Amino acid sequence: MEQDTLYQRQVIDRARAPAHAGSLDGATHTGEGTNPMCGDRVRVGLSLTKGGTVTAVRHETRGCAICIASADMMAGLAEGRSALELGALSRQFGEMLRTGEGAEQVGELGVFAPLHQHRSRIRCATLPWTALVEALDGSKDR
Amino acid sequence: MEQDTLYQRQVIDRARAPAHAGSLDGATHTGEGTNPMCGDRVRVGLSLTKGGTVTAVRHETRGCAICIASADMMAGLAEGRSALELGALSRQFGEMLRTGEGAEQVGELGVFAPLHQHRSRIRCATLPWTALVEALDGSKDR
Amino acid sequence: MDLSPAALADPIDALRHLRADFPILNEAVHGKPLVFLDSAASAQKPIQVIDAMSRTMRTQYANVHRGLHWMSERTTDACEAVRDQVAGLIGAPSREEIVFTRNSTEAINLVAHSFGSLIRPGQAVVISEMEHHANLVPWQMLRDRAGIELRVAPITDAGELELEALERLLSDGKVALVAVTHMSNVLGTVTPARRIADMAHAAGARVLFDGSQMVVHRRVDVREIGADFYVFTGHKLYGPTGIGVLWGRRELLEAMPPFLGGGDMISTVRFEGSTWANVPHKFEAGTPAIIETIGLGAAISYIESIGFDAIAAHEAALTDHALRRLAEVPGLRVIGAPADRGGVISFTMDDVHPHDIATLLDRNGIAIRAGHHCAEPLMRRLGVSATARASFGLYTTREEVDTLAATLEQIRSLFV
Amino acid sequence: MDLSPAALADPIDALRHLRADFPILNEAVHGKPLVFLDSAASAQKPIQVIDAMSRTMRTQYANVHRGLHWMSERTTDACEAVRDQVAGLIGAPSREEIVFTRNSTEAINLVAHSFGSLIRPGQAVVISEMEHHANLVPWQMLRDRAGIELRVAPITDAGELELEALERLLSDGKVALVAVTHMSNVLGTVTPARRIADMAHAAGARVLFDGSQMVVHRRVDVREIGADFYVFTGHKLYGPTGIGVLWGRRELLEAMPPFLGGGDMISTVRFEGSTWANVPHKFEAGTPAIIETIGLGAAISYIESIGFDAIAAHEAALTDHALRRLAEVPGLRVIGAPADRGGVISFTMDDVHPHDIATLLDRNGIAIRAGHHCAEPLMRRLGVSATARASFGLYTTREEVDTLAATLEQIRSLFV
Ligand SMILES: Cc1ncc(COP(=O)(O)O)c(C=O)c1O
Ligand SMILES: Cc1ncc(COP(=O)(O)O)c(C=O)c1O
Repeated sequence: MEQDTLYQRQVIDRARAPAHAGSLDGATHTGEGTNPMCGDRVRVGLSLTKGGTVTAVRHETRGCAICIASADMMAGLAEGRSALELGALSRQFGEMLRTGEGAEQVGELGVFAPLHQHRSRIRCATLPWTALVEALDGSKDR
Repeated sequence: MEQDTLYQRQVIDRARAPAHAGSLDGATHTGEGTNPMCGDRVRVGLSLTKGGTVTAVRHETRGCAICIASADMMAGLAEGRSALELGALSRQFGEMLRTGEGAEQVGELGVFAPLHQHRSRIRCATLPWTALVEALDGSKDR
Repeated sequence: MDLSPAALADPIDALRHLRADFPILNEAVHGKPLVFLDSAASAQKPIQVIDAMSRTMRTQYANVHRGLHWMSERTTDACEAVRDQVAGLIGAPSREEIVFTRNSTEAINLVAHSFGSLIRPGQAVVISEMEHHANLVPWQMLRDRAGIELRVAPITDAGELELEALERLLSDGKVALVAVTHMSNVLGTVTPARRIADMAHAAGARVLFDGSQMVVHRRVDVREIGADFYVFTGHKLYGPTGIGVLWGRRELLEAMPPFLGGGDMISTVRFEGSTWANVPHKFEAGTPAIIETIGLGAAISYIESIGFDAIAAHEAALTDHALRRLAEVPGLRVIGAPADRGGVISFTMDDVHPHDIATLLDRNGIAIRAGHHCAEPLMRRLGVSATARASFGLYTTREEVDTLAATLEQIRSLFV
Repeated sequence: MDLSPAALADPIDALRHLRADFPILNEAVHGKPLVFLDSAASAQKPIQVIDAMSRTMRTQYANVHRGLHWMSERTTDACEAVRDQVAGLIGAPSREEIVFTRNSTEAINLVAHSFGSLIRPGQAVVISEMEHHANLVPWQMLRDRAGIELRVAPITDAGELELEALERLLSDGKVALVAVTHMSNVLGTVTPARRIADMAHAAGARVLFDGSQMVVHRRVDVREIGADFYVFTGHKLYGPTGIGVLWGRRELLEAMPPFLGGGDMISTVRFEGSTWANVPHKFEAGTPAIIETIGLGAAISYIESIGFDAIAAHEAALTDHALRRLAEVPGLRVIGAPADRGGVISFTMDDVHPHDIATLLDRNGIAIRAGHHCAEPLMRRLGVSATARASFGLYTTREEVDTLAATLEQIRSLFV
């Protein structure tokens, strides 16, 4: 098997040793995404400034490599961005997964572009974003 | 349409003006056959000698031309024959309808040989014989 | 509408070129060219449908259940695309309201079980005198199971629903569902769906239309006619056997318990209890008719490429022609005279038994149906034990109808 | 048994020439030759099946319902001949005990509804811990509907039925039906059908076997195993989707009320009440899956032309080989170790998620399944949330199994 373009080193390493895993003490917002089909689950905790900027993100992910790596890259990307920016990024990411195009616009997440050929796995990559968007919407906190 | 080999003059005339239709006064045995699929019904009444010879047959038939003509020809053939002979004839007739062969062995009934190409109509021709065999078995009389 | 001179001149001839798509029409029967006038029982299949099914099996097939591999994903895509096509075909607001079943019969049974379980003793279901057994027996069984009432809306001698009588049947407000045909498979009657739906809704009832015959011939829009449920069957729509459709309003489907249990209709399963998938999957237990779903999709594409304007015009003109020609056959009596009708014509001929008519026609290569057409109570209402029935498809020609009429004349002359 | 030197030498290679019958095996996926190891989900179709279906649609098709014309009679003949074939396939005493359904799922639901309606509150149904949802959810639904008890026979860690426990579940004489799989779709376990049937009968219970996986791999004789009901599904047996089979003992089928109502399952219909057709027709409402029935017949002919001796030998040798090869993959754990098993192998690999395994295999052209395999309670019993599963068909080769093992090794090396 040649080096796989989807399961790149980067993805597998992030899945095996995620940098942003765990629960966030003093999170101001939390969110959760579950995929009943395979039992995968992502919980996200984050801190948001008054101005709407994410200062810290942690995720607790039970799932496949795609899901964990996606969650961890998301957490890394989220810090320092505004809710607005992250909403846009989430949409761009979803669009890239659907079409396989636009990898250059989503930073590190571009590694998941080949997933567009595996439609039933796309949800694994977007599940963390479901959790993040829920956290940003603050629905769990009100 | 050329002269039809199944619906020959003989068949149609017998169906329109059967020679042996009606109920038999003083019948010693009666039998009935019904086809729930199309609602056809044949009632047969006959007189049987002690020795087992049929002396008279009448049929009351509600059905298609094939059924009426078959009943009427059967009634004509039955008179003077023994129950044993008629059982054999019934089997030969059934076999001819199934295969299309052996028309020469069933007398007048040979006209129905082409019916083997119309499997779902075979029952129309055999229904009178169901009634006759029931009458001969005397099941209704005991 | 096809506005080419030829089509305007003769909508019957406008579809003649499509016969080449139906290989079976080249077959001979008893040495005569096949004249297939039994499309209301089941239509023949265009090569486009045959090819779509065999292409699936040759090149792109796997089970659709949650497969993560390429063949499974592509097959799932192909099947789910047909849900969109069906929604488009009947104007359903949402693809998720399309439930795949085996046929119309199963679709109606599904409603009778699942919606039926929400109907309380003392409530009623209304059907009509001209229902196919498929839209009759399931309601009888529900009646006998659940203690509801079954009411029968009468028809006129012309073969039309008696709307005033229907109104009276609805007037006590006890009716939970009106289940009637959108087009009779015996009389050809097209029922006034919108008016029926309005009457039902005004009385607090839901309405199901049996579209088995109707979808073949005219464009149906479930929203326009105000339906709550609509069913049809693939094999009459030039598609394969083994696939049918139930459409239902989402809020109804969501309120209904599932019908069959098994794989794919569940969300989670524990021995103590399970939870159900979202609609439409809640109603689709087990491996679906994958190849047949794809075949149905090909049939819908085929029909839509022709267009319902052309199909309806062909059928209307052909039916007019047939009624005219059959009226010339001595002793022939067409059963029913509905004002709005489709290409299904039942008839009797003097006292020639319909079975003899059918067999004699068959011996001349002409396929029609004879019997009670799965509508025994209607036969009783009409005072006949059976009828002969000729029915038309988009491939039926004027010449075929003429051959029918001419052969009927000859048959009659045999019997007089 | 094929006694040719080649077959004796290697039963795996003995079927290699049959690959030419399966056009899809020439397809490529993600640029790699397709290695299809998902036959337990649904098998690929030989050209003989594809051709039989398309020939039907091209040359000899009409609805089978009581048509008096040639096309209808011939199509009826073709379908009814398949009933004989199915009876022969499973050793049913009578063709009239063969009921056509959409799939196994519908067949089990039919029994759960119709036989289930004869089970009284206080009585029980026994299933096992390793049932497919198809043989679990219908019984749950019956329990919740009818107030019967649902008992679950446990399995051992090796993945075999605990027969002593089953005996205890039967001991109070309240069990009306034991419904268990004849071969597990997850563990490959072949259950000791005859012993189970004897135990059930001794306790006054009837027994249903879910033969969905079993009929594909070995000759089944319903009389020999003492079954009362047996179900299977066409699409796993190299046949089309949309067609399945219920076999039941005649006296049981006759005692059971009908399931779906509609055309063809009736004897007479009146609004006041209807009477039912004889078995099997009582259970076959509406237009059947005509084309698919004929396709199933072609599949059975195909399989019987190969012979179950050769098929079973191929499968046994291939499964042995696969178990050996997979044991060599570091970190790979095969789930279950039943003594008597068929060609279905579930496994996990260290902590590589089964979905990642499936996708990585797919990227190399290898189709396997990953997930709960419609057996969630079994996953819980096994203490896993999902497994990867490779399953074999008669077209599977040793090289394909080797490719699987080699690719799994590479996948693992990615993750460590
Ligand atoms: C053991 C077992 N039972 C039942 C089924 C259900 O079969 P179907 O989906 O064709 O009804 C399957 C396959 O999915 C199976 O493997
Ligand atoms: C009006 C009508 N309803 C229902 C049906 C039943 O269709 P199916 O047998 O495909 O379920 C038919 C045709 O047989 C029909 O003509």
